[in-house]
Amino acid sequence: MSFISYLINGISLGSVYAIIALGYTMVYGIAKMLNFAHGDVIMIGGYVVFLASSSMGMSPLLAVLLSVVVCTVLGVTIERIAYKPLREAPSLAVLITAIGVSYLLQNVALLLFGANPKSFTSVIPVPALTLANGALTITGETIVTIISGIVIMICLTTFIKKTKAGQAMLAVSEDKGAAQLMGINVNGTIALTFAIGSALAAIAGVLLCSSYPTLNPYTGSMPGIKAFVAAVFGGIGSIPGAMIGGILLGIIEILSKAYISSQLSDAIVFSVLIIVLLVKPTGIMGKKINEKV
Amino acid sequence: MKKTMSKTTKSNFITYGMVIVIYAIVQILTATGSLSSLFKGLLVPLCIYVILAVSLNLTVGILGELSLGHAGFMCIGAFVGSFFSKCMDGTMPDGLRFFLALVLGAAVAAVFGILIGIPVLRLRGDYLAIVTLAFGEIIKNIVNVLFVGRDAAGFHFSLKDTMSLNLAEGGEVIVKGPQGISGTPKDATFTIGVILILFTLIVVLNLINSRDGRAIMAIRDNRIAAESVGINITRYKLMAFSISAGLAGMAGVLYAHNLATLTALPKNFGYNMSITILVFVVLGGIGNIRGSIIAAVILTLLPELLRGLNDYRMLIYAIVLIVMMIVNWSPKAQAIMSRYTPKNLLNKKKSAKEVN
Amino acid sequence: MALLEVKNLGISFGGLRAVDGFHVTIEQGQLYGLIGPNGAGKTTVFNLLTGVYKPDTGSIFLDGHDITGKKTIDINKAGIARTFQNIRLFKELSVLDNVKVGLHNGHHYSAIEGIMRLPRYYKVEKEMNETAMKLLKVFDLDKECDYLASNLPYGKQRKLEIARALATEPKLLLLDEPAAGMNPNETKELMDTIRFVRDQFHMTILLIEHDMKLVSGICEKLTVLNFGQVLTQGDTSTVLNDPQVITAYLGE
Amino acid sequence: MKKYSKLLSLLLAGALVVGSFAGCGGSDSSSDSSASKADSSSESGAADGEVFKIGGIGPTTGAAAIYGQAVKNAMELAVKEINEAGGINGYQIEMNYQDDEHDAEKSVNAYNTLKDWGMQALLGTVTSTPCIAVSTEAANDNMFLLTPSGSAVDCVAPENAFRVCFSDPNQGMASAQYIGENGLAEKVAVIYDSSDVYSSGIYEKFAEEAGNQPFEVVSAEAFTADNNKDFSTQLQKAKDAGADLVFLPIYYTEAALILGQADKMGYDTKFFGCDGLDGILTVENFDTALAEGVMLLTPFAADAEDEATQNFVSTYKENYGDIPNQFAADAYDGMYAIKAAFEDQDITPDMEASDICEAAKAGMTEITIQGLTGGEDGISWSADGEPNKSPKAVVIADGAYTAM
Repeated sequence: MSFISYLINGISLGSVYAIIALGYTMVYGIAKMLNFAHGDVIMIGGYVVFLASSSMGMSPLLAVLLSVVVCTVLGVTIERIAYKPLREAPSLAVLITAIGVSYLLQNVALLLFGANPKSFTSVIPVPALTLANGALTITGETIVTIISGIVIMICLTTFIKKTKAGQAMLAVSEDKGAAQLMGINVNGTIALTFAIGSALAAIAGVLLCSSYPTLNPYTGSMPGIKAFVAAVFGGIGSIPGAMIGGILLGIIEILSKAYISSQLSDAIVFSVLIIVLLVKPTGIMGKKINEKV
Repeated sequence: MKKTMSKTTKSNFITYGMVIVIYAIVQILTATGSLSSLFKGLLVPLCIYVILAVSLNLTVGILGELSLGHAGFMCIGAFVGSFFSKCMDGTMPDGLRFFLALVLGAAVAAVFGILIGIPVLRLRGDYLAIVTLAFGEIIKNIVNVLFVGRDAAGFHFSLKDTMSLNLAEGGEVIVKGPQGISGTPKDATFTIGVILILFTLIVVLNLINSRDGRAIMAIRDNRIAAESVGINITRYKLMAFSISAGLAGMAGVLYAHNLATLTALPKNFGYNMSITILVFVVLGGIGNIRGSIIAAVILTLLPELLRGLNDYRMLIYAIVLIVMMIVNWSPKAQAIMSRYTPKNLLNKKKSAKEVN
Repeated sequence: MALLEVKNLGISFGGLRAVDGFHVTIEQGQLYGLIGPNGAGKTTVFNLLTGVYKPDTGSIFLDGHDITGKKTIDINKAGIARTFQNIRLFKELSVLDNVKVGLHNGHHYSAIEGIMRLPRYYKVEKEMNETAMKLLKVFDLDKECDYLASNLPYGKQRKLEIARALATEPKLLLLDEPAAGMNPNETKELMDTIRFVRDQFHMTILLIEHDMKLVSGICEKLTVLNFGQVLTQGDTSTVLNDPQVITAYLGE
Repeated sequence: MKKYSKLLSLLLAGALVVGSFAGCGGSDSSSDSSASKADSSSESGAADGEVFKIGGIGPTTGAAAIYGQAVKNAMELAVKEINEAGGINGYQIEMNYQDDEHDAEKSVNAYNTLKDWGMQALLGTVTSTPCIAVSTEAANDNMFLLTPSGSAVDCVAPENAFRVCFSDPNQGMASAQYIGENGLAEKVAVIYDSSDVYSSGIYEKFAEEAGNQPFEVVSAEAFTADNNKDFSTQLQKAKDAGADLVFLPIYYTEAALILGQADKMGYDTKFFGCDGLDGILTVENFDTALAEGVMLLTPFAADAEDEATQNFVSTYKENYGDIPNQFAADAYDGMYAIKAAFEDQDITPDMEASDICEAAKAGMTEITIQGLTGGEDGISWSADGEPNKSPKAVVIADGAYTAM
């Protein structure tokens, strides 16, 4: 019985990683850049909901919508100011800029909101599900997170496959130059990618903070890194991969804490990642890249 | 042909010369007492960061592989060196002990470089980056739960706590998990730091301009072509990676012998530190050794000198970082720069000649 | 005994049989051409010969030694060097250093000797420089020796690739479309160079080429590949007049 | 082309660096006063030798910023009060507080910056690891150091170093004894932060002392700073082991999550913590019902009834908008301890830092201050730098601390 409850806990944690990883992988897949600031956009999203609902007294749904709008604007602005000028620069230069943006967001939040943690009130009204006479509980947050993850995953895949804008994204991800020649607005498409990625970050922020209700300027950074690991785990760039990678990472983390060592769980999680990548060098769902000779 | 030789040699000597001249200036300033305590305290850290930046440039710039786990090697070197010094303190002359600690720390880090490199270097690009990041975090996590004690019966290890070491009466706990090692003798001086910088430069620059260095750069430029002319990819990747790791380990030993306390926190040995070093390398110019030195010095000094700004310090640092990247790499910013700088003419002249 | 003896060579990618039953025999000192329409599998044959791909079937013997399925670097050490269809130079290295990388396995000193700058470093480097300069002179690249490889004009980059391949002292040189992108004058010059290389270094050369002028001008024997299979092979003039070949190129 | 613009941008940054160098060197006193503008203490006319220059170090940025900022605020508050009441021995205090990002190396840099400023005594550093590095540096300079919250044993190893808070082993021991002597539990589970000096320091001593007590430690599970969101596993293990009390030698940020998660999984048990748990009730928007029944051993409680605490809390809240935590209280007491020790030995600002240190060392062992964290008997110090004060055990009832 305790195994099952560990498993459920793992899925809860994993679903949060998964939802963050979706945004990571989306931006990586199209724009081919590691947006290290993603975790910090999540943090900003969390603060917006917190302020809107607890200080301004907005209804939770309205607060979440506001947060989505703020994060989208923020994401597009960051892209426009910091990443767009570097479109032709080596990927390392963009990586460093993203790290700079991450530091910037953290420090802005520190100045605006202070270092004191805020306690986030869950905006999810779904009650917990109790099974097996109370021996097992699945929280409402977990249910909502998993459902949102699956819905987002399906929406994104459909969007990319079925819509013109989605097709444009695919084209840009394959070859920016060729896409441009085909009359695709590359800058617009990448901006749209960031808009979607940041909107996802806002939703992830709400779900992260609802499940783990403390909020400080560094809330997003470690889950961000973990989600990045999850995205790589599942095959970065692959949308279903991010979902699977996130949930697997959560399960591995919880089970290693439960059955091996809670002190060494970080080391175990990362070791599993390394082993997976050695066996499948592009992650679980990643595409194999053949180099043409 | 002779021209090439003399050109690289000349460039290398400018780099050595720069380090020596700065050393001389600092020595004169110290002698005349015009250096502030802050600056005096920063001298050894500056040396450490310069060594780290130059050694990471060997992996990133010369080998062409992105590593986000450099701080992990530094961590290994620091703990090995510090452990050695704590154990051997008093049994031999301080100078010899510190020298052996440096050698040992570098050697163990280099061995880890090989052990990790063998499986990991098969991966490419972002995947290699994430695996090196993972490795750095693993090292940090393990060091944080590592307990080592010594009593009459010898060394005791544990991954749990001090009690499970089962030390006999009079035993001493040397590595105390998250509390790390405290009381490492403070042997690091600016002179030693500069000597180690010169050593690092000799190793890296001479390696680049040798048969093996050419093979490493050939792999970077075109792996398939390098294979086709009979270059052993694994061997040379490992060589570059382990030398880089060894030098980082050496910097770690210097780090451990500069502070009275050594703990593996996210700040000093986590991925944040690896990224900080990477920033030096990217900003100084990927593959440009002299640039790494200059960038490491300036970016280490910057946050200290922004102290007057109080709370806005790290905010400004982040903005400077972003602006520098955009100025360096954005075509638009470059166009503006070349139009408005007085260096304009000079640039044109030089770029016409820019063949090597 | 033939220098290169290939029998029944084949490989599949997924369901596609890219090369099937390929066979060729090349004698020492021959200038041999491999031709065929686009997508016929010519470059795949090169990749099989140099170990980039491992063949599913067949055998490759070089100078009597079985090199089937060996790794690229071992095949290079055994004596096959190549150039690439899409030029693969070490772009950030100088022209001289590109050739010196080719000399890598012929000249030795240890990493320690290199870092410590022991006497052997200077001695071996001097030898390498001299050999490399000789090679560059053959290709008329000696004046550009300290240019970055990427700064050379296209035609010279092709030549540098050949020089680099020759630096590994191969027995067999594989040239993948050496005249691609060259104008008629450059092509003519290249033909002279290839002949010169063959004579000067007693080299055996197998080349892929679309330029029929070059093929008919220098190749002694030809193999025609179509849909991964050998269509015909033999003396250049015979093959080029074969109606099958003409059909393969021009279509029905 | 690229190369040269890169060079140029580095030069620009270099110019910035040199500029700030010149700025520092050229206008020493003016930059100081800007550093402590928040308090009205730094009177611009005061020449050297007429004010005490007291430095503070702690993380005001980075993940540990919450502790450093609390100390900074409380220190400002205390300095302001002391100055308004006439200063120390009639001399005003000027303070300068530097950020160390919770990193030993940055902390030494901060220390050196303060030395350049002319610091005569140091109230810091806030966190343990940097504190060990700085106290060694300070010992070499014979600079008086009083750390408000550096709780690791080695923090006060040098002779010149004292502390306001309890040491980690001290708290671990006291907690185990309290639980044992009061028969609070038979089976105890521990959840601690294995990457944190404070938490693991308490845990170690607690586990050791538990052997002498009538209870059993049935599970001891760790988490790390990189892994501090999900505690379901640790709680599940405690529950499965049948623990009737969970000991939390951790800070309140994580404790707030633990309480919420225990509630969600329906694990109803007693929680017991140390001074790190103080502040849990003041987390903005925290549902205090979750903390109902939590016991903690702390020298300070923000809603204690005494006048000193109430004044402190209300002034703090007025100035900084937050309710002060235990770090703030320790810093506040630290400033007053410095005042008391200085007054005890008639220290004046014209003395050398080294002489001040000698005198203050002697003074520390003489004084007893009441302070916010002194409990009934006040705080006194022994020569080894450790404070003597009695911890208060409080239980959270109806959303407020109640003495036990």
